[in-house]
Amino acid sequence: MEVTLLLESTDNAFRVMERAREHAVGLLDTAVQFTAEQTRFRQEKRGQLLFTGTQKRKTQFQNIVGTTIILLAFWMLLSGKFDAFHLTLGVICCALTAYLFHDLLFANVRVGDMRVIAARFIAYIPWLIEQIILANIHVASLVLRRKMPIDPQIVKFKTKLETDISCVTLANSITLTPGTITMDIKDGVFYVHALSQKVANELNAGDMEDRVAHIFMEADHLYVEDVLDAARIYQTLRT
Amino acid sequence: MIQESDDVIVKAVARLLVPFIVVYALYVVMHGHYSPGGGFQGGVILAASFVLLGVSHGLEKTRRRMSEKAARVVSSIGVLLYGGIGALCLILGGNYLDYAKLGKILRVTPAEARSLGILGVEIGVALAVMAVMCTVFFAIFTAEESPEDYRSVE
Amino acid sequence: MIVKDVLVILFMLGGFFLFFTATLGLLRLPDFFTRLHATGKGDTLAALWFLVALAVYHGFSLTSAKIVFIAVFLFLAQPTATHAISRAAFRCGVRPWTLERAVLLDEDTVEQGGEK
Amino acid sequence: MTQFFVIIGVGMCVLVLLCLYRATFGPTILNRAAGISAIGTKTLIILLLMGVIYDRIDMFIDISMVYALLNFIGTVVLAKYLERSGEV
Repeated sequence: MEVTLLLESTDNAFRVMERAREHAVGLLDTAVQFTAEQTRFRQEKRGQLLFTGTQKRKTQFQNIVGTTIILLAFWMLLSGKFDAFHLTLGVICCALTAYLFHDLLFANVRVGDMRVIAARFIAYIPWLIEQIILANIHVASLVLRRKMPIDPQIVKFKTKLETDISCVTLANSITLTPGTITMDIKDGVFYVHALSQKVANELNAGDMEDRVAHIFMEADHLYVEDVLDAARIYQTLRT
Repeated sequence: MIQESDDVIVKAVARLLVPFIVVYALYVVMHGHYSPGGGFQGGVILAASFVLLGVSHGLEKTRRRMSEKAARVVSSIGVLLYGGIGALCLILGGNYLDYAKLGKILRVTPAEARSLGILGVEIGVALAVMAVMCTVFFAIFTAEESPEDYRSVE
Repeated sequence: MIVKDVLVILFMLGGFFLFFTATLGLLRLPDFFTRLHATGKGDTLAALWFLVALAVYHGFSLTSAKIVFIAVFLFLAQPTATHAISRAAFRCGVRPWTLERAVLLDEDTVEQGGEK
Repeated sequence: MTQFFVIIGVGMCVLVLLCLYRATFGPTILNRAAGISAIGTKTLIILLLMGVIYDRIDMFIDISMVYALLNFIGTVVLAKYLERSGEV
């Protein structure tokens, strides 16, 4: 008797849990659909604005103001004089420069995640410096030996990075780290001159590329970010 | 005629550096009487920034900011600024480039007038130098050329 | 005070040693690309050590901020210059020096770089 | 401390002379360019050391920044020129 009761109650519990899971999945689906629709709607609206030309002027103005602020900070660092005359000079110079070069500094920026990128980039620097120190020890030991044990070769690999800033980060990191120089980039293919076989093998493992992709949230990391976003929206919808 | 470079790295680095180089050049011009530098050096750095932009992003994008015609006008304005300030001092009864006499029309003390006059002259020199260097750069890099020409020159 | 001086001396000696090895590499290594290996890496880190030493020596001021800015500029500019000039050599068809037994380049790369 | 800076500065000058060998007798233009670029970095540091020795570092730091800038731009323009002309 008790056994059948127990079985029944467990069955019921399982059924309830199953239904709850279905509900949750449905809710998540609707949330994802909802966000997708909203994004589409926003894009349509942006397209309309772009068509009328309003959007372009607005972003240009934003670019000019942002560039002016950054350049003004740089000017203060250089100048070191904070009286009214020099500050006025600085504002005039920076505004003029920003007007001339407003499309350069913010050419390829993806909006929204700048702070995360900055934090990850700062966390990347110590690792890079450690690698550079290793590189220099490597080169010094090579040069100081009487018979230099080098075996130069060219390595070719395809990258998954998209924006130019991430490509620059990867290429300059490669140039600065042990025994490798970026020789050419053509359609996303890196040609790297490596000083020895061991270094070339390490490069093919792609550790550094993954790190750079992680900094700039590219490739497969994008997917993870999207899922996390959906979960957050689900949370807000429930409460 | 330089096309836009297909090198991602040089393009991106130039894009990040050029505004800062221009601000640095303006700093060198404006602070010429406290620190080393002045009109000529600042003008050269300004021109160097334009050269970097032209080499990395192609001549078209550079022309949008500083065309040959604009360079001609700007160089004339620079020389006019330099000569005008000097001549103004002559008119006001001093020697050529005797800045202290400028105090009469600017209504400031002679010391301040001297400082402002030097600033004006340096801006004029910087504009002239920058414009002339840009003209030279355009003249060299827009010349019709073919590989045979290089060989014959060498 | 003593600690500061010792730090400055250590950093400067390290930087000088790296400059020395970079120069030696520039003189000794067999071809252009391998020489770039020596100068491209060694000079950057050595300059960084010198700049850190000078910043420590000068203390915390606006000048130190400028020194830090020079360091940032060098880390951006030095690899880019190295890349630009090695790319020019690659495009012009300079053949990298290799050991006798090694295969020079695969066919694709040679076509891409252009034969001279 | 000043003595130490002077000694390091003299050592750097010797290194510049060594680099000058590559800049003078380098087999091709590219080797010369590499040598000159290396000299530029060392000169930057020598300028800063001179600034410390003469106690005018705020003045010398501007000069060295200009030197670094022009070194970089010169190398990039030279590379572009060589790439266009197609000869080394």
